[in-house]
This record gives sequence, C-alpha cells and structure tokens, in this order.
Amino acid sequence: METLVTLLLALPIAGFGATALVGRRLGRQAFWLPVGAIVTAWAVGMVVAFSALTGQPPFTGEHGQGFGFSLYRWIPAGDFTVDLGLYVDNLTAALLIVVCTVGMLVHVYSIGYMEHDPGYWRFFAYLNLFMFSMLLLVLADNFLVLFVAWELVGLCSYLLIGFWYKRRSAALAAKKAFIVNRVGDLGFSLGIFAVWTTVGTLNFQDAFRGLDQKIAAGALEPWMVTGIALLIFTGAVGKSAQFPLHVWLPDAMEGPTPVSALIHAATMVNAGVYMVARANPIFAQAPEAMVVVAGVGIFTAILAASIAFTQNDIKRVLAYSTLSQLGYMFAGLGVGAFTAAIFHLVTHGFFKGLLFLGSGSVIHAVHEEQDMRKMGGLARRIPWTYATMLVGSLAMAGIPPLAGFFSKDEILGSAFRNGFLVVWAVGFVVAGMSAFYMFRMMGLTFWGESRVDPHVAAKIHESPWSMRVPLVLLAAATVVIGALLGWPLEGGTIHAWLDPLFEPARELLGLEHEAFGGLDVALVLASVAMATLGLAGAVRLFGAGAGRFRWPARLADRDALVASVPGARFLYRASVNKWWFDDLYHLLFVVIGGRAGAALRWFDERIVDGSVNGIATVTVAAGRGLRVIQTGRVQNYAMGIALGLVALTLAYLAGLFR
Amino acid sequence: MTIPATVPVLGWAWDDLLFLGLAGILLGAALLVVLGRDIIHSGLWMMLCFGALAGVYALLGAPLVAVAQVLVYVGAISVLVLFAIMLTQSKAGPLRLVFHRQAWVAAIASIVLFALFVVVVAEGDWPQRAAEVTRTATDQLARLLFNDYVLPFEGVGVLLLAAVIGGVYLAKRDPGQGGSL
Amino acid sequence: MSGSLDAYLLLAGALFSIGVFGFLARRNAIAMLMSIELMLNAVNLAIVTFGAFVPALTTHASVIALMVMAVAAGEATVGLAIVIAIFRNRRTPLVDEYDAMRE
Amino acid sequence: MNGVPILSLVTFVPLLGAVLIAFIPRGHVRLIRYGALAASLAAFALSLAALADFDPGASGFQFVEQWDWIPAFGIRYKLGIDGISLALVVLTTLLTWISILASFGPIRERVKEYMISFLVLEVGMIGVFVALDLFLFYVFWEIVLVPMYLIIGIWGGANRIYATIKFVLYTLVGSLLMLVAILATAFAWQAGHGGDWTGAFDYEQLRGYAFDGTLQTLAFGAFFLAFAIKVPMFPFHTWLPDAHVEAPTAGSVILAGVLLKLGGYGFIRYSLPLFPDAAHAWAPAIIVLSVIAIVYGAIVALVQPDFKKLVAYSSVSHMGFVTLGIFVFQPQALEGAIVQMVGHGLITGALFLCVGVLYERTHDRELAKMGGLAEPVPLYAATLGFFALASLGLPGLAGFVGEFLVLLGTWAVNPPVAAISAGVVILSATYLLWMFQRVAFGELSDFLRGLGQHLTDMSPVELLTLSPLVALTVVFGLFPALILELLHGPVATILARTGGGLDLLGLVR
Repeated sequence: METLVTLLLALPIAGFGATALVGRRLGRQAFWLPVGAIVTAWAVGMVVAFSALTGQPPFTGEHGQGFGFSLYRWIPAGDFTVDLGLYVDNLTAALLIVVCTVGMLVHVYSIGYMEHDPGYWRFFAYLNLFMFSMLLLVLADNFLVLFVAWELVGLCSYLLIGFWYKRRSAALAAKKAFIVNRVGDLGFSLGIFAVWTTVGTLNFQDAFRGLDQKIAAGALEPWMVTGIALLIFTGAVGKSAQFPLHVWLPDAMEGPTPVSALIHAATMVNAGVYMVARANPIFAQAPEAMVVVAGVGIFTAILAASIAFTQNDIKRVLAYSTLSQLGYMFAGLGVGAFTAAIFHLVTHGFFKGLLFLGSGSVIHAVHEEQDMRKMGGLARRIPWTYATMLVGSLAMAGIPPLAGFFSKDEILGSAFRNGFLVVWAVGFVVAGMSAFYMFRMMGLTFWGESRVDPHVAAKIHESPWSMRVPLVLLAAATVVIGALLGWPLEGGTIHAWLDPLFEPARELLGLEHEAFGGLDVALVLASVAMATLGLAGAVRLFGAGAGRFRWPARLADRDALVASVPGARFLYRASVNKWWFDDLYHLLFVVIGGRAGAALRWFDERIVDGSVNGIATVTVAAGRGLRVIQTGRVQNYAMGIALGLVALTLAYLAGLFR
Repeated sequence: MTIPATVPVLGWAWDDLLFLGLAGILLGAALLVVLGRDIIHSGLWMMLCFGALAGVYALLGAPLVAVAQVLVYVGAISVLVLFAIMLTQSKAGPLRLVFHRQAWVAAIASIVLFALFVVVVAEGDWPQRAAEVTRTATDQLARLLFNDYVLPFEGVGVLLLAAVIGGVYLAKRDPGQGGSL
Repeated sequence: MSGSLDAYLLLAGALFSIGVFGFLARRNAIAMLMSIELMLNAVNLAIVTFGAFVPALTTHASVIALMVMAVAAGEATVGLAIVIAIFRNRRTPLVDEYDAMRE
Repeated sequence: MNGVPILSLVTFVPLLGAVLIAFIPRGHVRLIRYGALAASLAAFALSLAALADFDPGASGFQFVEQWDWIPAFGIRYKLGIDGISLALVVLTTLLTWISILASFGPIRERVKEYMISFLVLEVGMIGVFVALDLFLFYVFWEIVLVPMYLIIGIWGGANRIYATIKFVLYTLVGSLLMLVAILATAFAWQAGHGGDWTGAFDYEQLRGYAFDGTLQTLAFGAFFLAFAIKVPMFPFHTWLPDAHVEAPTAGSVILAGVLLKLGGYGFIRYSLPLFPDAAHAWAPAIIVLSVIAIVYGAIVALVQPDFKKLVAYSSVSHMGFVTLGIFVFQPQALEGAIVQMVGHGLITGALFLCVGVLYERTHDRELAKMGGLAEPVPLYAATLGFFALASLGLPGLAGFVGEFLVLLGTWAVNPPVAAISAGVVILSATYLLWMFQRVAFGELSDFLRGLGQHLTDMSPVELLTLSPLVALTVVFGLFPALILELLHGPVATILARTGGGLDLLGLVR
C-alpha cells in the first residue's frame, strides 16, 4: 500500500517533470504524458480509496482506521521534527474519489478544449503539478505537509489563473488570488505554530490526542483552543474563498475553464472544508469556533447567492454559486454535520465540475464569449452540452433524486435538528435563490432567442468527443452518486464510511444520532418546495416560455419586478457591484496601502538616509574648513612632525610623563 | 722620533685631540651644508663632512665601516649629488630662495631636538658609559655578514638593483619629449 | 673624551639636528636630500658608537651600519632620480612649488 | 583530513589564484577569466572536501589549525569550523565561482584587476567564517572591505563613487568600534589572568569567560553596531540599496549572498556566546528593530520603481528574520535563522543574477518599462518566476524552511511578535508577484519591443550560473536536513552558553 500511495503522488509529479522538460518539443502531442499519468493515477487512487473504504488490509480495525507512513524526515530541528508523512483514512478516500475522478476527466476534457492554445504543454504541466499538490494535500499526515500542499495548490492556482498572462486582467486576477490566499495562509501558519507550541507535534493524530490530554488535564485554557481553531479556520476561509476573503474566486475565472472546473470548483476550494473536517477534534473542543464557522459559512452562502443573481458572465455566476455552496459546507461543519458537509463536498465536486466543463463547452461553441447577454437559444445547437448542464443545474438546485438534493438537505436538516435555526432559515432561503440563479443562467444561455453575434452564430458547433465524454460521465455520476451514497437519508453509505471518524467529535459536542423521522420529511419537502419555487420563478422570467417572453419584454418585466419591491433598487445595485467589497478592499489596501508605502519610502530616503547623508555633509564641510592646513608642501608636513616632536619633548621635560 | 704620549701643550690624549678635530670639522661642514647659499658648495661641504665621519668611524675601531664610508659617501653619493645639482642648474640665489619662510621655526625645533638628545644621553642608563673602544675584527665581520646576515645581505643587494633600475627609469628622458633639461 | 660614549652620541645628535634643520628649512629639493643623508649618517654614527662600546654588539653594529649605507645609497639614487624627473616637468628645483598633493 | 590544513587551503587558494593572475599580461583576457574561475572552483572543491570530511555529530570545532602569530599578545593564527561556519563557507565558495562566471560577459574593462579583487574578496569572506581568533577575524573582516570598495567603485554604475564611499564609511564606523571592543575584551581577559596574554584573543577561551556587566554592555554595543550595519538592520540599512544599485551584477550577488551573512554570522558566533548577559539585556530592542526591518523593508520594497532596489529592500526584510531568529534565543529559531541565511544567499543571489541578465540586454532596471517578457524569453521568465516564488517563501523551496522555523521559534517565545512578522508573507507575496507580473506578464512593452533582436533568452553561460542555484533551492527546500543536521551541535552549544529564550509571556514549554 505504501507503494501505491507513493505512486499516487509520483505519477503526477513525474508527468509534470517530463512535460516541463520535453513538452515544448511535443507540440500537439504533449498531452499523452500528462494525461496518461493522471489516468493511471486515477486508477491507483480508486484502488487506494476503495481499499480504505472497504477496510482491506492494511486499513484494519472496525472503524476503518487510517493507514499512515513516512517517506522521510523532512525538517529535523531539535525537538521540532516533521516527516513527509502520508495518511489515508476514509475521509482521505472520499476526497481521493472526487479529486482523482474530476481531475482525470478535466485532463481528458482539456485535450480538446486547449487544442488551439500555444501554451498546450505548459497547461498540462501546470495541471499535473496541481494534481500532485492536491493529492499531497489530502494525503498529508501532519499540519506542515498539509500547509506545504496548501501553498502549492495556491501556486498552481496562481499559474493557471494567469495562464493567459498577456491579458492584464488575468495577471491581476492571478496575483489577487495568491495574495488573498496568503492572508488566510498567515492565519493557518500561526495556527500551526500554536499547535506545535501547545502539544509539541504537528502530526494530526498525535496532535489531536495530545490536545485532548492537555484539555483533560486542564493544562489549556478554553480560549486557547478556540484561538487555535479560529486561526486554522482562517486558512480555510482563504482557500475556500469564504467571507471576507471571498473576493479572489470570481476573478479567478480569468483562467481557462477546465481550471475553473478542477481547481476553483471541484477540488482546491474544497481544501478548507477538508481541513476543518480533518481538524474536527480541535473544533469539537471549541464550540465557539464552530459557531463562527457556521456563521461565516451561511453568511457567505447568502452573500454569494445574492451576487449571483445579477452576474452576466456565465463563469462568474458559477463562481458565486461555488462560493455559496462552499458556504453550505462550512455551515454543515459548523453545526456539527461533518459527514453531511463532506457528502456535499463530494456531490458538489461532481456537479459543479460538470457545470463548469459545460460552461466551457458553451464558451467554446460561441467562440470564447462568456457574456450571457450574447448567448441564448443554444439548446438546439449544442444538445449534448445542454442536456448535461441541465442535469447539473437540477442537481445544484436540489431537485431529487439528483446529487445536490441529498447532501444539501442533510446539511439543512442537521442545522435544524442541532438547534441552529438561523442557519437553517438562511440556508432554506439560499436553496430557493440557488435554484433561481441557476435557471436564470440556463435560461439566458440555452433558451429563448439567440442573441449571438451573427458572425459567430453560423459557426456554433458542438464540442469534440474528448470534451463530450467527460461531460456525459460527470452527468451520469451526478445522477447516481447522491442516491448511491446518500440513500436512505441520514443513513446512507457515506455515513457508514465517515460517521465513525467523526463520532468522538459528535460525542464531545453532545449531538445525538436521530433516526430519520417525520420532522425530517417535512424539512425535505419544504426545501424541495423552495427550490422548485426558485426554479419556477427563473423559468417564468428567463425561461423558454414561448414567444411571450422575448428578451426586451423580459427585461421590462424584470425592471417592473425590481421596481415593485421596496428597497429592491438598492439590493439590485448591491448585487451588481458585489456589495462593493472589491472597491472597499481596493481603497483599503491598494490606495491607502500604496500611500503608506510611498510615505515610508519618503521617510526612508529623506529621514533615515537623509540623516546619514547629513552626517556626511557636516563632515565634508568641516573638511573644507580644515583644508587650509593642507598646503600640499612636504616641508609643511615635516614641520608638523618636528613640532609634534618638540611638543612631546617639552612635555617630557616638564615631567608630564613621569 | 717618538711621539709623546699626550699632546704636548694641552696635555690631552692624542685620541681626544683627533676626536675634537674631526668633530669640529664634521659639525662645521654639516652646518655649511645646510646654511650655504650656493648649492654646489653645499655639495662639496657634504663631501668633507662625510670624510670627517669616516675618520670618526676609524676612531671607533670600525675600519671597514670607515672605508665603506669613504667609498660610498665621499665617493659615490657625493658625486651623484653633484651631478644632480649640475643637471638641475641651480645656482646661489637670494636668501628667500634658499630658505623657507619657516626656517626660523625649523631652527628652534632642531635646537630643541638637540636639547632632547642631550637630556636623553645625560639621563640614559648606559652600561659602558666610558670604556675602552672595542675594535671590530674584519674576518669576524665577514663571517657574520655571510652567515647570520646573508638573507638581509641578499635583500639589500636586490634592493640596490631595484634602486638602480628605478633610478635609470625615472631619470631617463622620454623619447618623445625631446628638448634640453 | 674619545673613550666616552656620551661624546659620540652627542656628536651624532648634533649632526642629526643639523640634518633636521636642513630638511625643514631648505627650499631646494637636492639640499633636502643632502639633509636626509646627514641624518642617516648621524644614525649610522650612533649605531657604530654603540658597537664600539658594547662588546656584545661590536660586529653586529658594523654589519647594520653597512646595510644602512647600502640602503641610503639606494635611497639617494632613487631620490635624485625623482628630483630630476620632477625638475624636468616643473622646471624648478624648489620644493614648495611642488604642491600636487594639495588636491 | 589527516593533517592537511584544509581550511588554510580553502582560504588561501583564491589568493594564490590572484597572485598567479597578477602575472598574466592584461591582454590575455580569456586566460585571466578562466584562471579566476579555476581558482574559485578549486576553493569550492576544497570546501566540498571539507564538507565530506566533516563529522556533524562531533562537538566543538573541527579541522583546527593554530600557530603563534603575535605571541606577545597571545594573538594566534587559529582556524576551525563548526556546522554553522561550514554551511556558510560552502555558500561563499559556491557563490564566488558563480559570480565570477557571471562576470564573464558584463565585465570587459580591467578584467585582470576585477578578477584579482574578486579572489581577494573571497579570501576575506572565507577567512571571516573560519577564523577562531578575534584579531584574525577582524583582519579578515576588514580585508573584505577593500575589494568590495573597488568592485563597486570601479565597475559600478553611474553614481558608484557615492555608493562605494557610503558603503565603506558605514562599514568602517561599525568595524572600528568592534576593534576597540575586541581589544577591550582582550585587556579584560589579560587583567583577569594575572597579566597573561595567552588566549586573550582566542575565541574558544573567551567564550568561556564571564566578562563583567559594564564591559559586556559596551562591547556588545560595539559588536552590535558592526554586525547590524553589515546585516543590515533598520535603521542602518540605507547603504544597501545604493550599493546594490551601483554594484555590478556579481558584486550584488556577493553583497547579498555573503556579505550580509557576515553580520548574521557575527551575531551568532560572537555577540551571543561572548556577551550573554548583554545579549539578553539588548534582545528586546533588537527584536523590535528586527520586526521593524521585516515590515518596513517589505513595505518600502512595495513601492520601488527600480528592480534592483526592490530586491535590495526585500533583503532588508528577509535579513530581519535572521536577526529575529537569533535574538529570541530559541533553538528552532536559531537554526531557522541560519537556514534562512543560506536560503537567502541562494535565492537573492539568484534574483540579482536575474536582474543582471535583464540589464545586460536592456541597460535599464526600471520596472515600469518592462512587461511581457514571458513570450519572447520564456526561459528567463520561468527562472525569474521561480526565484520570485522561492523568495516569497513557497514551501518546498529553500526560502520556506528558514522563515518557518524562525517564526515557529518566535511564536513559542512571543506570539504577537511572530504574528506581526508572519504578516509580512502577504507583503512579500505582493511585491514579488507585482514585480514578476510587471516584468513577465502582459503585452511586450514598447521599450522592450524597441530592442528587437537584442532581446535574447538566456545564454548558456547565464544558464550555467543560474541552474546550480535552481537545483540547490529545490534540494534545500525538500531536504533541509542537509543543513539542519550540521547545526544541532553548534546551536545547542551557543544556546547553552547564552541561556534560554525570552520568556515574555510565560509560554515557553
């Protein structure tokens, strides 16, 4: 098993190395090596994951205990030692399924999608590096290796967002993503310091055990545990783009669409959720931190959903929906529904990956146009894409029996039963909003009349098979995976896999397992109703409603709608302007920060250096004054020597030296 | 005819007489060197001064040094100086050309310096303040020079060679420069 | 008197002081060089004097005196050559007009 | 090494090379260049031999050589290394040959003098690291100054005279006071040993001697000034940007790669063990200055329009981590500080090489004029990007481990200080990525377009200078143990002498 897990990491990094070295010379054939590596890695990953989930040796023990080993000792610094250690348990396995599968499909998809790009080999090299980093992230057995992978996925995200580096917006978005992520990473690294200073190890299992012991022994103040949990959570906020660090993800859509699908929907942004789930023993000891997690999550969910309402860029709608869904996951974690959150992570990985790849197919079809105002009526032109995206949107809206329904309702149900009524209520509203904006997107893109540029319209074509196959496979997965893992509700396979892992945390939090009962049925029905309501509203406004809703008419209709609700104008403007977060941050960090930098530079050159130069000036002036003495005549100098000698003699004779 | 043991009228030892005479010539010539207006005369006085010094060396029982003094200073260096004087064609000038404005300060300084020497000599705690002069045996000198001091000796040889080459190089007229000195 | 260390040392001191005066007072570069020779000779005299009066130093003193002479000869050669070279450039043997060291 | 004076060899082989080069007629430029390269490579090989023969497990100094030098004052020619000095010696020999190789193209005037200066510089730098006698240390310390003065002053940019005089005067102010302090400690030792000078300058002897409080405070202050100027710590840093901007590329590489480390090394080797009480007394102030340097350097780097100045100020920030790590008196932090020195030497040296590569082609360093280099010169852009990422502390590369360990150790002692310093990772990401975006991304700027055919990708020689640095940056990032294993012994010794951490919040485990 060591070999397999090592191979899982070795394949992508080898693919990266090989492609980086020889890819340029392979031209259009450059995809063979990296895609081959990832397909192999997928196979290996599946073997590893299912060995773990089914409890094969070496994953022994009735709770599917993990299996870990160390590759080598990475940092030995006195009593601080960190191994490059890997660890696989059921949680890792669940993530492996998503990462490997979506990753593999995105690789295949990219063969066609990036075909005409001059940076073909570079793209695959980066993708492979990302796969390596992401796999390292889920396989890490200690905080520091996790942090390393954390930064590496950030790097790949940077490289891939800025893939089309000639576009200024892409370069800026890449930089923004990296820097905003660094803010989160700062908190994460401080959390790591705190963990080490408190328990003296960074290994997950040892650290959790040590923490429990310290708390049991009363050696730790509760605020310190909360502090550690919040610091770690800061990292998750950055990576998973939660409020207030959510601003980078929509901009990250500047990257190629497969990247958005893989990194900014299905895998990397989930890292924060994974990490909080991984660190559940710490969070379980800090209920206040859990409340913060839930609050941040659900607030991001509604914030992002409200912004998604008015976005016109197809990828940005999806980006905000990703933010919103990640918010759900954090809300799930915060209310103690760890399994449900991971379940949502898995299903969301599939259907959001599907949606992004579908949007890529759309963009491809209309010649790199992302503005939905210039789409419309595409359903008949690109039927495969339309069909698969419809599946994804329905799943996202939470319509049974598709994937999103199961996981989202588990989160909402847990929030309600665990007493987080506000979380439930907001989540309930967001469910409706999600359905609405998803079908607004579907409507603007696929239904109604075509608003495509006439030059382009003639050339609209369905994507090649290398792109269609991943779409179909993901759509199939989206259809079955919810029921496969989540049926029956609160008792599906996913619970069998993951509940044992989170059992201690649930006990600490005092959460009971309750059988699925009448209350739950009511909740489920309510949220399905809510989703249907949102869906119906969107279809009514943007849908294929025959000739009655031609575009200008719909526009007027929407305006009328906006005008009819009090305060709606403000809300609309807020939504369009993304609640002015970008402007606020620009003012705070770019304008004010730039001023501060310029001021400090002035201080440095005038005050600090100025005082040095001032000393020099005084010295030079003194030298000018004393220059009279320097005649340049040897004998004057010799006279100086002689007179000095005389003076010394006289001093000697006067007895000064005795 | 026998020479009396002491100087007839004065009753001094001959050595003392010799010393006084030589010292007088030495200092007188030296003063003329630094005070004379005509630089050529200064050069000639310098020869005399060095010659007298050679006598003092002989008196001190260092005949080889005395001979070397005659050869090197009276012979070589003085001639060199005289040549240099002629090459630079300087002749006697008015006092302000001969002496610096700081001459009187220099005089005081050198007198004070001499006073210092007097004090030091008077106060010095010398082991053999008045003793018989020890003569230097030339063969011993040679042995010492070519055994213990052979390295410095060779070093001095190289130094002289370098000085000769350097002197030639510096004084050589640049081919392109032409013209008289 | 000829058997007295003091007398010889005073003689050397006097010669040295005269040399110092010459070096400081004369404007002619060659005269300055001559003064330097006087000072060197004064030092040599002191060395030989100690050699004569301290038996342990006898032979060594002569050796050192000879060395000093050799070095002095070298110094005179180079010094006079420099004076001639400068004279050729500046057309004057007067030292106080050589003030290139001023800047 | 069985009696082979390996340290003397490492130290003086470059000098031998310099002497030999002095005899090559100045017309034979190729011979001079290859001769200098050969001499520096020989020193590098010898330092590797020392590394191979070094026993990391043994305590104390190894390969010790000693002879009397000025016995009347107990001054000895005494060399020896422990893990700390070994790491820095190898760094020095590595960067020297890379710098010499990197000078092949840019330096075309007075090649002979240049190469001789460089080799003499190497003698001084290695000497500082291997000297175990304070007087000898001081001599080497000052030797470094002269060739660097010439390198900046002769082969530098337009404003080189101002820069080089500033550099020398600044450094001299510190080092002369240090000489006074060295003499003061020697006198104190001699007075404490009944007038016996034996060992008065011997580092190993002095290390065990308890100097009285006043002397410690004053001497520590003098040493501090010398080292702080060299590091350079805020507010003594302003010579650095000027020197860097005016120095030729290789000069900047050595300046950033090795010269700054002399200060850090001095703190670790001399300030801490010789004056432990004073070090503790001064530490809070120095920590504050370090944090200021970390934050301040980063912020000022943020607004620099000049490529080299940006890297220079990033050095101020990065070296702040070194001084911070040293003065929290905590094992992880101290080891981290040393690793940070090595990592910074590799990475910032490489960044200066990158600046030089660009300058060779454009004769300009203004960032505003750059842009879009990724398209015409992809290899260069990739290398620059690599080192920018390494410099901002990307894990897996050499810049990360040192910074992390310093912050970890600092957190254990004083969390707020660690938190403020750690915040700078955001700023460093900002200015380095801004720089990289400015240079490599976007459309090719008009200025660069105007260069036409002159805008070529890296030449084989440039590739040869940068590729070892790339390799080592990765290797030390993945296997920091290679350095760390050398450090455990010496760090333990120094901390045992200096005493434990500053327990400001009572959090030390």
